[in-house]
Amino acid sequence: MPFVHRPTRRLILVLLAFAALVVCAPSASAQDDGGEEPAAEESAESIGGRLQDVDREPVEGVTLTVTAEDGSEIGTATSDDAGEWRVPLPGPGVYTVTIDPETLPEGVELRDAERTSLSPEVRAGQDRTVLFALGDGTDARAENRPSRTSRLLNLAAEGVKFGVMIALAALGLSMVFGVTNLVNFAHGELLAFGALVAWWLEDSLGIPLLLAALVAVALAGMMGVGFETAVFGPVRRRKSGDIAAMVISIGLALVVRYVYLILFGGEPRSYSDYRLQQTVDLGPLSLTPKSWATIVVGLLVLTAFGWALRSTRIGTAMRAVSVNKDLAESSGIDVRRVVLATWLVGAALAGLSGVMFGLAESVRWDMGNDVLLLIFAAVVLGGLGTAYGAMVGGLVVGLVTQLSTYWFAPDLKLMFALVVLIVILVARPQGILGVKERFG
Amino acid sequence: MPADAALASVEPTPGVAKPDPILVVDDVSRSFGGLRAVDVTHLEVQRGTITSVIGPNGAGKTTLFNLLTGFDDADSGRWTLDGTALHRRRPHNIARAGMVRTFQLTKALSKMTVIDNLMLGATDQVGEGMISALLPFRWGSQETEVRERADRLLERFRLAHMRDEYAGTLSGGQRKLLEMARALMVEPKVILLDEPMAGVNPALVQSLLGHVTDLRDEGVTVIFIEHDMDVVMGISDWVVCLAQGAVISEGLPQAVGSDPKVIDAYLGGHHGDGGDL
Amino acid sequence: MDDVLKVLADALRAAVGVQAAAYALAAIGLNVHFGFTGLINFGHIAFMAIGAYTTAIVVDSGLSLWLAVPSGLLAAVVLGILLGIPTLRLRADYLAITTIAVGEIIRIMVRSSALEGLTGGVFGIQGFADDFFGLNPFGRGSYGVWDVRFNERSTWVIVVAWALVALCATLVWALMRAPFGRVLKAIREDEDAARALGKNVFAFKIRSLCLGGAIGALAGIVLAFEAQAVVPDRYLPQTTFFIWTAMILGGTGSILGPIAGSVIFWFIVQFTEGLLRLGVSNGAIPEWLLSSQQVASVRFMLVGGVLMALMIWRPQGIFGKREEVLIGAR
Amino acid sequence: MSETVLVAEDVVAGYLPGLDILTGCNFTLADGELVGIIGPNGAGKSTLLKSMFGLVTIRSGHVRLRGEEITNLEAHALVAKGVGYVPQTNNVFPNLTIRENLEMGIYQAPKLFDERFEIVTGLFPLLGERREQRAGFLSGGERQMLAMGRALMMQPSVLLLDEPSAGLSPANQDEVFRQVKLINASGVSVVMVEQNARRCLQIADRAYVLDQGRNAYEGSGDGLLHDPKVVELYLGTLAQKD
Amino acid sequence: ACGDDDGDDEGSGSETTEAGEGEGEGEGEGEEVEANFDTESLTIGTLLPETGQLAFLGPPMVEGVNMAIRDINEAGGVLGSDVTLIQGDDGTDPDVANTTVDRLIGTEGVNAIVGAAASGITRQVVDKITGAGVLQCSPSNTAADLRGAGNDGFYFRTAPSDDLQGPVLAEYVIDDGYANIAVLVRADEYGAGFADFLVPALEEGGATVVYNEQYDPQATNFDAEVQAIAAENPDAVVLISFEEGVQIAQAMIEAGIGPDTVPLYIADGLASGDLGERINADDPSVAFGIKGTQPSAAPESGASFFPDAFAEFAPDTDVIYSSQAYDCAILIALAAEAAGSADPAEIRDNMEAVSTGGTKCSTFAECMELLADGEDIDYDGASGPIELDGSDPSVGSYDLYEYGEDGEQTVLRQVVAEVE
Ligand SMILES: Nc1ncnc2c1ncn2[C@@H]1O[C@H](COP(=O)(O)OP(=O)(O)OP(=O)(O)O)[C@@H](O)[C@H]1O
Ligand SMILES: Nc1ncnc2c1ncn2[C@@H]1O[C@H](COP(=O)(O)OP(=O)(O)OP(=O)(O)O)[C@@H](O)[C@H]1O
Ligand SMILES: [Mg+2]
Ligand SMILES: [Mg+2]
Repeated sequence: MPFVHRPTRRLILVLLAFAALVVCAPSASAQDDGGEEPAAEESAESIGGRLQDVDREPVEGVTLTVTAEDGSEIGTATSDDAGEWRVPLPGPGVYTVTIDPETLPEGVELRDAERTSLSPEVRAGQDRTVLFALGDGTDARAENRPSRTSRLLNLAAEGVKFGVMIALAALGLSMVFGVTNLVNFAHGELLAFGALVAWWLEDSLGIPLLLAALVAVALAGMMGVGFETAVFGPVRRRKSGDIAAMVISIGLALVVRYVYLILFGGEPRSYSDYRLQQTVDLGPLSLTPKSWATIVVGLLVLTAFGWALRSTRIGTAMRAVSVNKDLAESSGIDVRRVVLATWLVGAALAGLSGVMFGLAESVRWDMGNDVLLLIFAAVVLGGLGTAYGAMVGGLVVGLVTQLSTYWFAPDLKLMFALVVLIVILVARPQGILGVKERFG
Repeated sequence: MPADAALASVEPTPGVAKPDPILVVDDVSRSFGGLRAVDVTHLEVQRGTITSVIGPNGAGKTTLFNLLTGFDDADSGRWTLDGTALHRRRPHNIARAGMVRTFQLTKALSKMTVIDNLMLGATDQVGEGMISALLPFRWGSQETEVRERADRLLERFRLAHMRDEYAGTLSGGQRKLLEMARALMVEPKVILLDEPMAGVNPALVQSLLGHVTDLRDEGVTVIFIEHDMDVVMGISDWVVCLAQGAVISEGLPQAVGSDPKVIDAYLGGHHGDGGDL
Repeated sequence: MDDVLKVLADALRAAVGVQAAAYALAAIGLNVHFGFTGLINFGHIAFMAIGAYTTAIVVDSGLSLWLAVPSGLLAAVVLGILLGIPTLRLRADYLAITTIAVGEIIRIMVRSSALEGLTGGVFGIQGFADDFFGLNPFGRGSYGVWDVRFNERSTWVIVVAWALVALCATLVWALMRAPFGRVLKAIREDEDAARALGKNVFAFKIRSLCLGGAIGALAGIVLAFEAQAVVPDRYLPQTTFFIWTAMILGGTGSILGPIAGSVIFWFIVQFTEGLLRLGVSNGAIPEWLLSSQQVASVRFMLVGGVLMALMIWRPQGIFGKREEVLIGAR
Repeated sequence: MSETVLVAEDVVAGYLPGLDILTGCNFTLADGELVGIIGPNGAGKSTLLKSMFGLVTIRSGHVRLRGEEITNLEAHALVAKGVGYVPQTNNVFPNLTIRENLEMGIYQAPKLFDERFEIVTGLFPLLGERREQRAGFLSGGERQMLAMGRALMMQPSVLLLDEPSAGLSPANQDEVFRQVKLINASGVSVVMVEQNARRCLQIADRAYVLDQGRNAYEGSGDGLLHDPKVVELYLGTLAQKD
Repeated sequence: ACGDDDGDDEGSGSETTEAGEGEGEGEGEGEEVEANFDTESLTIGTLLPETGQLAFLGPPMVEGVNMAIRDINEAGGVLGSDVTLIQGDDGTDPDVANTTVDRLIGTEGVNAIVGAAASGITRQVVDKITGAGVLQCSPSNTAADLRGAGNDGFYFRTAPSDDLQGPVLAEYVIDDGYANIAVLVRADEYGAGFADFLVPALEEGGATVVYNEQYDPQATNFDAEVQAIAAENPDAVVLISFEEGVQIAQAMIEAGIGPDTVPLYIADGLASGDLGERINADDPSVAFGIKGTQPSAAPESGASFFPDAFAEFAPDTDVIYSSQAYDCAILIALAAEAAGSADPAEIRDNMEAVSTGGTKCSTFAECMELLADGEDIDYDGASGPIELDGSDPSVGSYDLYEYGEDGEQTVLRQVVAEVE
């Protein structure tokens, strides 16, 4: 910690002037060097500062006293017309600066009335700056502070958005798992594929994002079909077992992920369309248009697919294949086609989720891997093999992650999602929407 | 088959008391949603007899077994084995108390050999403790004993040729045999068999039945669910008929077989072997 | 040719190194869980973390090494019980995800600023293994055969690690051939059947979880000693997956499988990288195809690819039985 | 009984590599015939049905359907050709409702669903009453009824039944045998594997006895029923009293 | 709490040396046995993140070393022969890093290793490397408590530690007169370590830290954090992050607390000179209002040629920690030359000598000439004056910069902070 702070040029003043200019441009006036105590030239160390009111206007004529550690007074200073003051010091050490609140002009007060003195350490050769925060007696910070409810609501909205994105991917994962019994660790890579391809189409071909997203989602679906035809189909036909297939998916994830790293590089990117939008308020909720769109589109897609899985013939066939392939075959279901369709849809959903993640967060080569655990958590939370379950699970995960930050440190937010997963499973071992099988 | 003399004088009414009951069931009920699957007010099972449980499909027979053996939780009810209360006990405790069941849908331990499947059944194995497992001299002789017993059972159940095969390779009927043999390894006081003969070749059924009566003669109480009336009539000392969860009739085989309530609910118009289609 | 031999030596060194030994240990523990009891534990890293951290904390607080290692194992046992009580009732696939979650919860907790006083937060704990290295009987020098040589420091860790591997493998072998192991296998196949035969399934599962967990903790402790450091972000789920890979490569439910698997795993990791770097540096692989900076990425791709190939070609692993896989797959 | 519908010639098949379960089975089914297959447990009866239906890989030998080679054809393709199959175990989709199970029974001709549904629920009223209930909740016998119902939905021209009566109450067993006979009478060729061998032989035109993966006996239903060797080895004497 | 760690570590560090006393006499022979490395010619290995979480940090550092090797060999190499470079990946993963170290030390016989990037990885390998008597120099370990890590003083770094930069950034904020500060840092060694020095310095200087949280580096979503900051109404925000900071800045802008309304202070992990473009490629001016510190890229004293030369050497590559990596390699080479041997122990003994006291020089060629003349040199490098004191630079030279309305970064001044 011991260090010396030695501005090599007198740039500090230029800087201060610049800062003033930046922050309150209209009041900018050419400052001269007068602000600095001449003593600073001779003595290596000094202590000083600049007093400003809430509007960052200089506060003049305030008295400050500097005392040494033993209590002896080193000197006093009064702030000048730029609000600045400085006291030369006899040497490095810890000094106490005390402001005299009495000398503050009318209507200007210390923001923290208790904090009338500061004791910074000044090292050899340092011109130390300290800050006394001045206010006008009102709690400026509290003024346009959002209410508790509005914060909670907004967090909830962010939670829903996050949850919808997770749920889309989770639905895809759950479908593929349901139909092929594959715990697909490469699902995250399908998600990343959607995001990366959309980014690439937009960035290098200049295709508008909406169109790029559509193409990317379709390609992600095709990639899923590719996974099945090239890898998992043959593996299943060899009856290698679910565990082997799972390990293969871990290997596949590695391969694909590093292909992304080579092709796209390690840096995060963002789409140029819809970047940096202004928020749109809807009642107490203020979200960017893209967030609104994510929520609406996501929920629509989720309900549509949830409904389709429950109520269409192919949906029923998917569920049938998921428990008993032989029997499904015997019923005249072309299991291969059903499996392919499932991959197509599941991967496309992942791709869509990826594009949304890219839009809401950033596009990264390993983005899929980062959210994979949450996706799994959502699938399990909702109950394996239930379409609406993945949706509910996703929403729970999303809401819990975001809302927990209202009460707890944000670096623990993922933990809370996982804790909730365990708590819910303890209470309901079959997941929220899962069904307990009969026994015997 | 001679019916147990003690039962001959018991009145054939549902819930009747037996001279020497080993299992006494009171007010056991279980509902699934609106469906009352089991609703048994009182049932006693005579020690050392073969009691058949019959009843239409979905009558609640399997569910009753599930409840009695702790695999499903009864909504209400009490039951005792030899005076020991067994309700609200975990399945393994009930098994250890001496009441063992087999499953209608067999549970072969696929990736274990047939012999291992059987040896697993033996109770009080010293070598099942984690520490003593490391001390072979403590369980070695018991293991040999268990193996011999298992081999004898395999012989009896005509599975000896499959001894070292994976149980997963057995056919449906062979699994039934395995399931029953394994339960016998526990040396239970009461054995509950859930349709042990379904899907078993008739020639084999006969020898199995011989085995079941032997068991009874050794003092084991056998309760089994069966749909084959030839089997039921052939070996039961007592028959209980369930319908819609409740005992509608019990008595000696002949009496139950001719009970109009049973014929109506269960046997239908084609009672017996008169398959004259 | 010499270069290739050098690469081979490298790969062999990785295959017998501390990482391989530690992964073998961890995989042996995992094999107790999955291979023998059927518990899909994706949070194995949690046991490694808890073992390593406890040991580090105990040593760091000035207590003896001989107290620290047992407390690390004890902590793993406690974790096994705590993890088991709520989760062992779950279906296998649910259990899988819950265990990853527990692993992550542990990691996030030890790295959180709230526990910084105990665990060192994101900084972890360093320099606690001096006592361990103080026991090193190997004099200064390099040990090994051919080009596969280690300095005395590594040799010491490697010897200890492989001795532990041998010990644990023997322990597991002894347990699994006993009736105890038979019950575990029965639970793996169908826990209801075991229950119906009077086995206290829950108690056996907890024991399996604790035993495998303690072996996993040992792996964590070995790695922590080797590095003289515990740092939270070394306990990411990824490591669990690699351990799974090692176990399955070798063959689940076999005694030697996990050991062979981890040796092969590290051999592949190092051999692919070595060959690629060699190819790039001597021009066999042209620059336009692969730049030297991409080697590491391609190495991972190759590892993934080889993994897939092995699993496709031999899904039962090296020591597994093909029949068992086929029976499971029906 | 003129034209042969289904022929299996020297079929060798098995599950594990190197271990043949069927070691050269022969089988023929003529048009409109009802053929029974009986045999000890583990003889390979189910395996024979499965291999003809494309669910077990045939290692050598041939299966022909109306002269057309169908060896190792995928099952759904056979369904399209009018072959139906009811497995011995796992014969319902537990995660689907009863109605959905029946819907899957007629997957390739969804338009006919309503009509067939009426017929099947007429036969097994329980299936109609509990149509929205998950099949996984059903009792063993109830499932068997559902499985039979599924097979009836598709109204195939060749029907392979693997122990359709197992686990059913006597009344329901009667119903099943009656139905099988009726189906057969309506022109469907039926193959039935049964452990209720007597009942099976009583209604079968012809029957095969399978033992250890190959044909042991073959003959008319009645003939086998009264062959003392068959009775001793495969039928048992328990139910012979009548 | 970190201060405590500091103490502990130094304690155990010295214990290590004690424990190693037995080796004391053996050290002479030890060198004979440790024949893995060649003492005649210099081989440098890299242990940098080519894969894994910090993969994006890899290329600048790798290229920095590459360029150093080029410069060294163009100037005739060291000890009369070319320096050999062996690349290795730290994978941002201790197991990968460990096997790489095995390879570098065991087979390749490197005399010195440049790396690892993350402090956490260094902790996992430093004992192994230095224990084997190989020199390690990290370009980017900023964790304060790594000072003097490893055995026998074989560990060095060219990145000044957080205890220097933290206070510099704090004073920048205070100089600008912002009183209520929100601090959001990456919850890892880098961010948390930085915050440990930043936050006390802010408070000591009179500012109030109204929000002080860490975010999970595994998290991908920062909406909640940004909302929480907005709710605190701070005068300024300090964000200590790596690349994900771009996304956080975007989120802040969308939440209405962009740098134009609430000044945003950043540090080296996010500094790249083109932050505006990265936040919004179409309108870099969004960066207006972002200020921050970074180790000087073009120090007044030192290798000011570096930025341009690097841009030419490795176009399209980020610059973050590239100069530190460059300096690591150059320093090692110079120390070897000064020692007249490539024995790591001798290189170690000369690291301080070539970086402090003596005739200043800032390119390898220049320094070599001086060495040839038998002069004592003081290498002032691409990342600053690099006055090594033990393992660390005793001074850190930092640029204080800000982004103007056009979105261009301007360096306002340089501040030199010294370790006492
Ligand atoms: N978990 C459950 N949820 C809903 N209904 C159930 C459940 N378990 C059983 N049932 C219903 O309870 C009734 C009794 O089932 P049970 O299996 O006991 O019949 P059973 O007498 O054994 O019939 P079977 O002779 O066909 O095996 C059936 O109608 C069944 O559908
Ligand atoms: N999935 C399988 N994997 C391996 N072996 C099997 C499998 N299914 C059956 N077998 C083996 O094939 C043999 C014949 O089985 P199959 O099911 O065809 O007999 P089955 O004649 O139908 O007997 P049952 O009357 O008991 O149903 C069995 O002995 C068993 O060893
Ligand atoms: Mg039943
Ligand atoms: Mg069969």
